[in-house]
Amino acid sequence: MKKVLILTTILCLMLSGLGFAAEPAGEPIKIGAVFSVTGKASWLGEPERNTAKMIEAEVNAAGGINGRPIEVIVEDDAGVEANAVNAVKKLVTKDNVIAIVGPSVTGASLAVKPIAEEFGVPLISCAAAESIVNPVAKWVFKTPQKDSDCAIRIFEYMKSKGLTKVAIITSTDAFGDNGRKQLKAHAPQMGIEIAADETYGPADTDMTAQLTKIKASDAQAVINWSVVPAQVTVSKNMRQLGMTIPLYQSHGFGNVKYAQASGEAGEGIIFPAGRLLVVDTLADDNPQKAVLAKYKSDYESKFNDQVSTFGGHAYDALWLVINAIKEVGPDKAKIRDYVENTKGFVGTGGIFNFSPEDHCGLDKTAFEMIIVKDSKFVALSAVEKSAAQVIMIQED
Amino acid sequence: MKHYISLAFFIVVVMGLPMIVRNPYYVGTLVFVGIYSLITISLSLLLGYAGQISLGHAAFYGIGAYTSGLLATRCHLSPWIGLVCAAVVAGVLAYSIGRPVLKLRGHYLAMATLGFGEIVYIFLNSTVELTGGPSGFGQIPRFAVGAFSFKNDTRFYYLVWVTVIILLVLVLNVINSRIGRALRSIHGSETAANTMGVNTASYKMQVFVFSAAVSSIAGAYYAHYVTFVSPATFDANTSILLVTMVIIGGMSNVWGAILGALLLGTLPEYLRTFGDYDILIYGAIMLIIMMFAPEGLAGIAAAVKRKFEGTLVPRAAA
Amino acid sequence: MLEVNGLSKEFGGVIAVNDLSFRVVERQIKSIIGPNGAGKTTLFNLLTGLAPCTRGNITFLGKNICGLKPHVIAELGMSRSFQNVEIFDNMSILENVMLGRHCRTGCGVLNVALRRKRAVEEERKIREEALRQIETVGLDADPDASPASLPFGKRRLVEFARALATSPKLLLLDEPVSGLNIRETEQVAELIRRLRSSGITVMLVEHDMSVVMEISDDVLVMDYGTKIAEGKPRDVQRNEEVIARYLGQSRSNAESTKP
Amino acid sequence: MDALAITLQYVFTGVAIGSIYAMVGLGFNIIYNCTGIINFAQGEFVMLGGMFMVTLTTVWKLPVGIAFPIAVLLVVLVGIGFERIAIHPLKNPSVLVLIMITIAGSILIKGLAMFAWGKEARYLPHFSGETPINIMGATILPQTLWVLASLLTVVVGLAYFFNRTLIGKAMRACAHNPDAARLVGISVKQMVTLSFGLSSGIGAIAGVVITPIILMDYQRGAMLALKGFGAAILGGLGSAPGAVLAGLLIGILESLGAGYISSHYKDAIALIVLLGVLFVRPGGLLGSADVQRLKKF
Repeated sequence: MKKVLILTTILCLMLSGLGFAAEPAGEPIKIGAVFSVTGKASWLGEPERNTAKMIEAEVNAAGGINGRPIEVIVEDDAGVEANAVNAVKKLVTKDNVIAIVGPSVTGASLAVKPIAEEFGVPLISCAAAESIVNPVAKWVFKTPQKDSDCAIRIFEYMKSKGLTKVAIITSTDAFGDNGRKQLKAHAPQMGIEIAADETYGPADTDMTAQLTKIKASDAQAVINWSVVPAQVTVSKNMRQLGMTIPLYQSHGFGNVKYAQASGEAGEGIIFPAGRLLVVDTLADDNPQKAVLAKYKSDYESKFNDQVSTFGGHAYDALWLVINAIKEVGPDKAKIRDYVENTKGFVGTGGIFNFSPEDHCGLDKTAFEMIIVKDSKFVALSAVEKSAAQVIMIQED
Repeated sequence: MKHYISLAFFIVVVMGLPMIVRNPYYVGTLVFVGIYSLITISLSLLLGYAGQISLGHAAFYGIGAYTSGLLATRCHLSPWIGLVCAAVVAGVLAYSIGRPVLKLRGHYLAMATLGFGEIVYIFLNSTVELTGGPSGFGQIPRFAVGAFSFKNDTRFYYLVWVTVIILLVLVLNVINSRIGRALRSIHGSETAANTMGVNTASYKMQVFVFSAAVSSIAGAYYAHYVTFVSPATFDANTSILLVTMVIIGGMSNVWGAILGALLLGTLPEYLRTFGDYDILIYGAIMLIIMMFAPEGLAGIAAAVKRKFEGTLVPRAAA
Repeated sequence: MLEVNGLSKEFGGVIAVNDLSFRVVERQIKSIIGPNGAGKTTLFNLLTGLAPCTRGNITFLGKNICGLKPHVIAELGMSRSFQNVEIFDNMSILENVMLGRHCRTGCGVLNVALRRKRAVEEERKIREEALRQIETVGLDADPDASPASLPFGKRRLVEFARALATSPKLLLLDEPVSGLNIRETEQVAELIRRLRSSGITVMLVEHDMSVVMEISDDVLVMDYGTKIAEGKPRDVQRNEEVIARYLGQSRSNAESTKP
Repeated sequence: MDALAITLQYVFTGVAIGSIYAMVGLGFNIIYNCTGIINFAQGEFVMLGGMFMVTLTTVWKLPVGIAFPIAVLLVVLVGIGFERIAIHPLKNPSVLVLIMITIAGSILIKGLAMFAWGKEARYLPHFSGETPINIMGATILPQTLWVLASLLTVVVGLAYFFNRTLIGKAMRACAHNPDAARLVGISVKQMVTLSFGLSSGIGAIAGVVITPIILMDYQRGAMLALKGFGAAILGGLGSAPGAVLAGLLIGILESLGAGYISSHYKDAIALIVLLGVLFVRPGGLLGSADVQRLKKF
């Protein structure tokens, strides 16, 4: 009997503890954020959280929105779906946020999709997979570029070089899996033949077995699709095996540290990604240049760390929400409508044009083809232009 | 008789809670605690009573979620039928691997079950056409009885916790019976149990199959509650978390199993305010409990109770 | 009641029991003696099914029990105690003894989980019988306490009570008085006699010659897995080979260990 | 590439992967031998070894030859510190409680590493360059040779330690029968501390030599520990040659599985073989089921 008394006391204490942060009668406008600040995808959540906090400070320093400060409440889901579900419920029902940015990863985003719908709160995911917005859910948006566009850009580039047979190697997580599906779906219509289809675990340490198989096939190029550090291993293993065919990566390669870690093996890797990575080599008249340069310098000076496209996704998502609040005030339904009808929003990921049918808002032009040169990211167009100039000069 | 009063009290508290706690976030958190409790109660029967460790129960949890979820989305079967199928599939699988696996002992048993869990995880990841692969699949329908759908958190809370209570009653009855004693005797000494007429192999198998089936039911609940499943939820970390819940709770005590699920199921929610430091605090709490209360939370509760009685008695005497 | 014929057991080339044959008749107290490593405990393990025999057969109550699982043999009516007392410290004393009733009761999972009337009734009977056996062995301790803190002698009594709770026809006792003081030893000897008079056949492995000679009807002497003598205690005591190989030295051992 | 070269390449790859598993698996054995527990924080020791090495060579700019022993020493201190704080004070803990403590310890160490080294993967240059060595058309990285050489050194070193030195023999005695060891004057508690120091040192060596190949991040430890645990179990707990044999076997199975069957199922193939072996030999390849039966857990 007493045991149960104690049990219940503990139970009640724990429950009362849950409510210790009673909601303050609120001046600030609350925006929720769910990022994988710890756990498997913490290297994604970290720049996202930093970015969100940076924007919060910036907006508030400028006097907030119509005189009201904003408060970005960041919740950690550790990349675990059940935690993301709890976090979104907390943000919506306890903190009464008017919109949510995140989650960071695809699985968590898909898990909270029905909750955003149920509670009617606009949710702008920072995860890549197209299945987040396809089929379209009324309240759910996302800012990263589409996987399918990434696949198409790689294929287009390959065709421009006259390559038609490709080997794909993808990681067995949601990001790699979505890439694999998109690559396989778009290859036939683009006239590309998939000569080998290999996978590896996100924590694997060596891919020479898969690459040996690819080497023995008649593939003319390799596409690697993952976000994990194993991308570096793929390039190194290719070099180890003496493979000379080109390596293309997905937009998951968007962290210059990967290029640095790849060293010589990374030279010449080509991949589509947002222009944030190559802001220095962009033409001055590029409409995104101002936004990108500001984000990059702000972030890098504040956190003493290199900027990555992942933080950029949070940047775009949060600004979409803030812009909406500025226009229509802190009202969930109005924010949703505003975001859905946003056109020409210049973000780090591209220029967003949302519509009721398209909750991603980016098309394939959001991608810039990027090449690794001297362990740095350079816009391929800039390289090719300068190469062309060299040729022209020589011809002169 | 004594544990019936306890049980009645517990039922009143569990049933009454949603009247006080109305916020869907709290209720939702407790739904997960309930789902975990189903597994930890059955696992405490396996680990705490029969003394057989399993680091592969996330696999049964996952099999339940996938079986029921897939049947409902692909074959449009009622989730209730899916629930039964899930239990049967997991039970049959547990039975078929149980024979060789349960012959192993200690760390070898741990590795074998861990390996089994990983194989199931790889299978869920790799059969993309069937399971949706690493991206999982969504739009799983919710439970419904006629027009009554368990769509909001409070309704689901009752569904899960009524199941927990039923399981608890059954398990309490079993552990205080000849079968409960037989299980504990396996933990004590398998040889002695054998010579006293206990068919240890058969009981180990029964409790393994039972816990697999219950975990599978918990998985089905998960699938129809979250409405989305992906393999990442059912990896080795989850298996280890479940065993941790049982041991932190106090492994030879079913009440402890619920306490463990409650603590580790809600701890991440408390730690939200600490940001990145949550991982340190989580680890520290675990460490401190295990160092200073090796009997787990149930052990602490018992010690508090003794102290409580200790202070009461002299006062009554005075 | 028990007939052993040509029984052998090898452990990876080492012969622990070699072509052993003997009989135990009903209501007999049969002692097995021999130096350490003679294969006595192995013999018990073979009889109770804990280890499979390499050759030969064991007939218990007219049934060949070679190759049967230990729990089946227990059900047939053979029970045992262990040399270093294997009781369950994770259960109370009473529960330990109640476990003994396991093979004499039959309510299934469903019955007990739902607390059917039959299960409740059976549980009550198990408890009564267990309490009765605790009384039989003369154990005075709180039955709801854990046996972990009991002194060795009382732990042994718990084990006896548990073995008796299985309603055995044949009881195997592995060194039942080792580690006990003189008073406790007498108590156990007395208990064994009482059990025999209540109809239980007893086999014991024992080093304490005074007990063996005092209570046994029949003694079997083993060395290196083979039988070197069998017969009435008096005859065995006079057997020259036994004296040469075992008794002499054992006696001096026994005397030196008992101050 | 001809078929032979391809097969050879798979084997080389398997050896490269397997040597990492073996290296991690070795660390489990010492603590197991001394205490009967599996130290779930073993993977964290490996991770720490790599991380310290990264800091020492890239931030402090120390040469590899100097940084290596310092990194190992630092991890040994962590290992001993962990044992002193969390395990030493306990009286008569059960095996499961000890295992839980090591799990909690692994979470704590992981968290501290996250604060110390950040969340992104850290990179360490290869010790002897990255020019692959070509043997009959198949290639292997010089760093893999470093791993194999460390493996050999550790196995030989352990054999010498346990068979030839007094402390080593005392430690084995503890493993065999702690009570008897205590009677002859061996301090079992000190031996446990020593075993943690030794295990963490071996883990650190593993971490240092494998980091250039795999990149290190704060949560790498768990995955490495699982693979190493598999190697230790398959080889037979407590047997150093067993762990090496089993680690290489698992690596080669994964590699051949990926090459000839399917990269999706490569880990499953290795695990199925592991389970198969355990069903036939419940004590692992070089372990004894009878000895295992005597262990507490």
